[in-house]
Formats: sequence, C-alpha cells, structure tokens
Amino acid sequence: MAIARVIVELKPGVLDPQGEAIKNSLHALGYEEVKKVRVGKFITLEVEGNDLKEIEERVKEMADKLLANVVIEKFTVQVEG
Amino acid sequence: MAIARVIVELKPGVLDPQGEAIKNSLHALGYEEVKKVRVGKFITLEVEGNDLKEIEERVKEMADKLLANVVIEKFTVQVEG
Amino acid sequence: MRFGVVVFPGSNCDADCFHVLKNVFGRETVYIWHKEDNFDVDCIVLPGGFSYGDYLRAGAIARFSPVMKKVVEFANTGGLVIGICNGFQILLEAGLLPGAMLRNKSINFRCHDVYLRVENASTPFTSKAHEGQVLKIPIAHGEGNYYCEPDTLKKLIANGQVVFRYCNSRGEVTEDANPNGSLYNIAGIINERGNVLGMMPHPERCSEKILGGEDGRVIWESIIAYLERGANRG
Amino acid sequence: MAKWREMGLTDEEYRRIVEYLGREPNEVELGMCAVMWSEHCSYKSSKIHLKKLPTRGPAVVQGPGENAGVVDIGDGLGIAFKIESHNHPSAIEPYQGAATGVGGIIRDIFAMGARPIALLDSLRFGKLDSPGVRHLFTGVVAGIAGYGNCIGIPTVAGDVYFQESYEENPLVNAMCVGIVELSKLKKGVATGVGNPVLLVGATTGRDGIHGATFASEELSHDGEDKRPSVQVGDPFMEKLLLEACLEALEYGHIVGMQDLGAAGLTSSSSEMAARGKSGIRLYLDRVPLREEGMTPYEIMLSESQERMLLVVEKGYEDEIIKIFKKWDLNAVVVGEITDGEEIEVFFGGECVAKLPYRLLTEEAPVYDRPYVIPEVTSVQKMDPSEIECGRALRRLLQNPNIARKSYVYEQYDHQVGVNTVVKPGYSDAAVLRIKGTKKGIAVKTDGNGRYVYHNPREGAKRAVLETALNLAVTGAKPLGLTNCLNFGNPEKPEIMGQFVEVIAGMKEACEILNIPVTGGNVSFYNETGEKAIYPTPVIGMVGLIDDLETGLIPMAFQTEGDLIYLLGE
Ligand SMILES: Nc1ncnc2c1ncn2[C@@H]1O[C@H](COP(=O)(O)OP(=O)(O)O)[C@@H](O)[C@H]1O
Repeated sequence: MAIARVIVELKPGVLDPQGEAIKNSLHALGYEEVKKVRVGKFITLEVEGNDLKEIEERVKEMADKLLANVVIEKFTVQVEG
Repeated sequence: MAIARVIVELKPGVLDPQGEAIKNSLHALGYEEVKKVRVGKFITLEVEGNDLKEIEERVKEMADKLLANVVIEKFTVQVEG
Repeated sequence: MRFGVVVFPGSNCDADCFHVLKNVFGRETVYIWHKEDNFDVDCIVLPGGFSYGDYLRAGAIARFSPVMKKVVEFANTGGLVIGICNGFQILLEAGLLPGAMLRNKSINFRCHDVYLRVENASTPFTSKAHEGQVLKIPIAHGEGNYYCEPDTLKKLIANGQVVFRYCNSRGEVTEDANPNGSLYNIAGIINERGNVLGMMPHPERCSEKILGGEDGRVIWESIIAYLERGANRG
Repeated sequence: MAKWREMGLTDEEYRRIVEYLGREPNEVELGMCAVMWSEHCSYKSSKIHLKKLPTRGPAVVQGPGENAGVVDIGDGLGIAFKIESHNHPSAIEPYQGAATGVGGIIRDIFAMGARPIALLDSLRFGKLDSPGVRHLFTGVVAGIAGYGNCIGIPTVAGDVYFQESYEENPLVNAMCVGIVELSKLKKGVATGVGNPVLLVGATTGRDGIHGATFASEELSHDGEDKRPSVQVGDPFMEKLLLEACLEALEYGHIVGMQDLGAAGLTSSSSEMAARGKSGIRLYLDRVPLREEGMTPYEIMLSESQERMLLVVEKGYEDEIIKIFKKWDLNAVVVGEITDGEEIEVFFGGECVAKLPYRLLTEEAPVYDRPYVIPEVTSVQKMDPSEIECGRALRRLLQNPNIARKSYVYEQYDHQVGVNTVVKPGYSDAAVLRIKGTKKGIAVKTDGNGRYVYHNPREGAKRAVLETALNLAVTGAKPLGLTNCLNFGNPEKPEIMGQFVEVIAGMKEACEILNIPVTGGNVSFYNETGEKAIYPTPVIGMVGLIDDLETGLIPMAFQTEGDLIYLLGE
C-alpha cells in the first residue's frame, strides 16, 4: 500500500476569492503581516501496489483527469511507500 | 518575506464525504487501486518578517483560531524564508 | 418585545426573517449590522445565507465579526438566540453550540422540504409544539452534515439538547429521511442552558400559507409566547 | 500575421477603422476596436434581422438596447429581465463558466436599479452517456448553484435538454428577473460634463482578456500560466456589490450605471458615452489592480468580474464612495464626463487612446450575410400500431429529456427571498409573489432545438408558444419576452438561413400572441469542426397574475371526480 499526496493549487493569476476573504479576516484579527493567501487542496490517496514509479504515473493521470481542473489549477504529486 | 504552508486535514475518525465521492469517481474511471481518499486544504500564506520561528508561532495561532476547526480538523504548519 | 436580525456580509435570509417577524407576526424587528456592538433586543436571529461567501468553512469568518462578541455576551446572560442554517453554522464555529458541520453526504447543495420530529417541546423555541410532532420545513444547504464527538452526542441526548431530528412524514427517524448524513439525524440542537438554538431547516420559508406551508410558525410562536411571559433575561 | 487579424478583425474592417480615424490606431485603440467590433459586442451579423422583432406593447417600459428590458406590472412597479448566454466559457470550464454567466446577468438587472428576485437557466448538453457530457452537466449545474445560492437569488425555473448536437458545445443561458419601482429606473447613460465616473467592486486583473489576443507575442514569453482565459466568479463580492449599488441608488445622485461584462471597461465606457452622447476621459492609473505591471491594453480589455461603472453627479462622489466602503468595496473615481465625443484614456500622464465613441458603437460594421433558407425536414414517424404502450411509456419516462429535473433544481436554492409560490417541479412555470401587492409573476424559459432544426420557422413559433402556454397554465398573462439565440457559424449561409427563419417565426408568434420582445442576446459560433448545434432560440418570458388568491391555477389534479378535458386539436 502506498500513500500519494496531491497538492492542487490555483494557477498564478487566477482569482482566489476564498484566499482574499481569509486574508481580510486575518487582518481583522490583527495578523496584518499576512500579505497574500491562496487556498488549494491537499488530497491524500491510499493506493494499492508496490511499484512507486507506476503509482506516481497513475496518480498523475488521476490528478490530470479528475483531481485538478487543469484549466485553472496546477498540481504536484508525491508518492511514498 | 516568508512563505507559510498550512495543511488542514480532517481528523482520522471524521467522515469525509468529498473524499468518498472522489474515490467513487476514481473507481468509475478505472482506478480501482485507490482504497481511500481524504481531502484537506493546502493554504499558502505570504507573511512579512524575517524571524521564521516567530512567524511559525503566529501562523500556528492563525491556524488554531481560523484556518482549521479543531473540532473536526488538525493542521500542520511549515515556514520557509 | 424586539427582534434583531443580524446582517453579516453575505447573509441572504436576513430580509426573509425580518419580513416574517415584522409583517407576518407584526413584531418590532430591527437589523443589526455586523459591525455594530450596541443593540437592545430580546431575541437575536442569525439568519441563513453565505456569510463571507462561506469561504474556508461555513460560518468560520463570520464568527469573528464584531457583533458576535455581543451575541456571545447576550447568550451568556440568557438572551434568546436562534441560528438558522448559516446562523447555525456560525453558532457552531463560535462555540455557542457543540459540534461542527461537514459537507452534505451527497456533496451537493440540497434544497427541498424535509420532515422534522420535535424531540424536545419544552424549549423556548418549541413550547407551542408537542413532543413527537412532525413539521414539514424546507432545507437549503451544502454543509449541513452535523458531526460531534461520541461523548458530546451522548450528552446532547441525555440533556434533551437534540431538538429536531430528520424523519419521514410519519415521524419515523430513518436513514432515508436524513438529507445530509447528519449524525443521529440531527437537524437542530440547543445549548445546555436552553436559550441558544441552531437548526438547519428554514422556518421563515414556511410561515405563510401562500408559500405552501405554515409549519415554521410554531417556532416563531413559541419564541413570542416565551418573550411575552417575560421569561427571558434576568 | 497582421495584428488586427490576430485580434479578429478582417482587413476590410481594419481599413474602415483607419479611414474613420484618418490614421492608424495604436495597439490599445486597436484592441478596443477589435473587441467592440466582435460579433459578441457588435451583433454585426444579427442586427439587421433583430430589428424585425416587435418590441412595443402597452406594458413595455424599456425595450431592447439597455442593460435589460422592463415591463410595467402596475402599482408603480416594473419587472426588469434579460437572458444571456455563457456557452463558450462553460465549454472550457463548466463550473466557472456557468457561475460567471449567472453573475453577469444579475449585474445587468441591478444596473437598472432593480432588485433581482429570480434566476432561470436554460441548458443544453450532449447525451448523458458520454463522460465528457456528464462532466459538463454536473459542472454547469454546480456552477449555477454555487453562484446563485451564495448571492441569495432563487433559481426558480429553467429547462434542460440532452441531444447529440450539443456534445461539444453545451448551451448555458441564464436569465435574471428583478423588481423595480418605475420612478427609480436607471439607465446606462453618461451625461453631465464634469460628472465623475466611478469604478466600483472587484479589482481588475488579467482574467478574460479578449480571446483573440491570446496568440499575441506577450503571451508566449510570459508563459501560459499568466493569462487564464477563464474568469473566476466571486458571488460573495457580487452580493456586496448588489447591496451597495442598490443602497447608492436609494441615496440618489447617480446619473447612470452599467456593469462591466464582455470587453470590460472598453464596452461599458463607450456604451454609456454613446447613450448619453458624451465623451469620457479615463485615468487608468487609478484603477485598483489585482496584479502588478498591467498595461493599459490589459486594463481596458480585462473582463474581471463583479465590477460596475457609475456616473455620479459632481459633488456627490464622496458620499457614494462612503456607501461602497461600508460594504468593504473598492470605489474609485477613474474619470469624468467631457463635452467631447471621444473616449480618452490616460495612463502614466500620457494619452494612450483617443477614439470617438461612435467608432466603437454605432460605426461598428453591420453585415447582411448571405443565407439560404433551409429545407424543412420531417421527423421520422412511427406507426402507432407497432408501439407497445406500456413499454413505450416506460422508455419515455426514462428519457432524461422527460424525466424529472429534480437533480438540477434541488441543487438550486429556489426559495430564498420567500417569494416562490409555485416551485420548480410543481407546474410548467414558476410563480413568485410580489410582496406588498396581491400580484404574482410567472416566469419560464423554453426552446426545443430539435423542432427548430427540422423547421426553423415553425420551431421558433413553437418555442414562443410553448413558453407562453407554460405561463398561461399558471393563470398568468404574458407581458414580454427576452430571447437568447444560439446558433452555429453565421458566415455559413445555411446557418444564417436558420437564423433568418427563426427571427421570422418568432416575429410571427409574438405578433399573433401580442407579446413584445424586450431584449435578448445572440450567441453564434456554437460549433466544433463541421458540427453545429441545433439552432436553438431560447425564450424567456414574464407573465402577470393580477390576484394570486383568485387567479393562480394549480397544475396537479385536485379532487377525485373532477373532469379532465383535452383542449386543442
Ligand atoms: N435547468 C433548470 N433549472 C431550474 N429548473 C428547471 C430546469 N430544468 C427544468 N426545471 C424545472 O423543472 C420543471 C419541468 O421543466 P420542463 O421539463 O421544462 O417542463 P415542461 O416540459 O413541462 O415544460 C419546471 O418546473 C422547470 O422550471
């Protein structure tokens, strides 16, 4: 069994309304030092198999097809045995 | 300027409807090897300051107060100069 | 008797609650702007909607609004607070009620009528109903899947803090009747002291005949009766 | 390739611009011309045909040409309504495409000074058994829900069809309905020399800069990450913008208001200038930006969502700005009205564009494109004796086009606002009460592309008739209609022929039924490769019920023993 972690983030330049709202709220709470907030997804998959290389390939495919919306998002994949 | 990355995940025992839905979709797409999916948040903050130790403390506070709901979620913070 | 309906940025059932209290029940009602921290009312309504866009988590940002400090104080002195839908989520985030909301089990936003069974008819919000009464009230939410720790649930049940549970039209609490996956079919709970209620369904949407149902009235009527008895704060 | 061609202008169009100006336009000016002369903004292929539609009627307060049409419902109240397409963005990114489509049409309604009270959505997809279509369908529905639910406007009705021709070109048409005190109706005009021009709402970013400029050089060396063509909607921001704009209108001293939709600051400023016959001077350095290093070209063409342009009586701008600040929104004086006839754009102290508003609006090309009237084709008929009724009925009910649409409308908050008297699924049209009166309005969208494909003229008539009947069964009398005309490539004579016939059919139906057209939208180029969508006119209609207590007709069978009649031929 392997663990794959997929981080999905908005591409730079894509508006992140959620990040903006969080930033404003942090400012209101006194955390003025926060200059920018971006919110992405952190997806953890438990995947059957031993061949980490192959698992990584498959998870990248999953990310490309389903986990990320490649029109506005980019992703990174990291696999661990 | 430092970059802080906050990973917010549901606690182990808490049901993750979104993760379940993704798992089912992945199965439908033929990725039967995926046994479990959990969806968390990956929040990136740009924070002013140089003292990484202090920044980490502050960001942990932010996570505790706002970024995570500790009733259902746990978080990790990582800061980089 | 004066009602205050809190307006957060992104609230969108504020005008609906205001309309029902003011025009349907003829009660004095005021809006309370989220930046206000000075108001004089007998019952606070935290309305539904998407305060702060529901960004991050529903209710997470709203709980830090200046007004919430006063709402907490008001609640701690026995004042009546009812949170509907997003208002319920805010009460959870603010710690006035225990537990948290997860995404609906179906992932989707759901808007339709549900049936609720009144589990506790001796609260200020349900005294005009009777235990076991079935109410037909609409829901409209994407994050109404109530969750709490097992110990908390035990306490809620033991104390009679579970006020409404999702049921079918015959009043049977079944899995099929649960629209969002809520623990124990919970649709509404009250705090230990009995003056802060959170519920996901929208009683303000079924308080007039023309809108197809009036089962929501019993909640407003209970509150009004309670306030008329002068039984609030003090 | 010549710059103007990259931006979508023909050589002939470019020549006309040079001729009109008496000089070559600079890059900013060329970009402004290109977007304003695009099919989307100029209606160059449809304009001469749209003119044939009847637009007058006793109830019409505002016909086509403004941000939305308005009909009078008595008691000093009007209903503002309009439909718009967001097909292409939704095909690329279904969630955000649909969401921003909803956002755009809502702004059109409150720009009129109306409070939006309902949304409708008319959707067309390919067949549901294709995974690509499922992705589009679920994404679009979630996007509409995401935006409409959050802003708190109920989505009360619509229609959805699944048919192969929409496989790669889904249709997402969104309609918004608002209520306005007629005495407070606003128009998108710029008048009063010296009056300040305010830009309010979201910051301006690089999102959605005209598709045609994607191929430009700047793009290639900055990498494709930099300029997403897809705009992301922020319904929360729009909710604040809606409340702030209505509060500002209540305060008064607003001359005109317009939303920034396609072609952003360029179209809003030039259209307001043209309606008010005034010049406008803009100072781009004052525009609140989302990203660093934006050029005047990008600022003028940005399609960032959730922004409005306001012309305010001089001296009142500070008070108006205060209202927007109360809602935590940007509000900045970005320019002023001049007594000229030009849009003048300044950046860094320099004039970077100076174009007569006429060039951008009235002078845009108008084409009478060649067309051939399509032959009427017939649908295959079946011999009734070959049909086994029970099985046929089951199959019909399984067909997604006939099945219950609760998957769609239960994801929409259709009750917020506590006005929805007849909810989706309960009748053929939705009915909303008008608080403070006995009245109600009925609303619905419809349009069956398959009928239109086989017989454009009759199909278009049927679309109008079907919508009118859907209102009538609730007891409502139709007051006016808006329409969204979704077609393939108008440069193809067969497609243009469909369009011409559809207009003729709509005109006839509107005249016979006495329902005027108060506005609409045209979406061409809904085709991929050689495959165009079925020609799909979507009709959105508003009707009035004078007294809900006596005039509302329920659809369901009411009492055992009641007689059932079948009317018509
Ligand atoms: N896309 C949609 N959005 C909202 N409501 C919809 C949508 N599609 C269908 N509905 C609702 O579902 C019901 C049935 O619609 P439709 O199939 O168009 O009716 P009919 O075929 O009887 O005219 C109506 O109440 C309609 O408003």
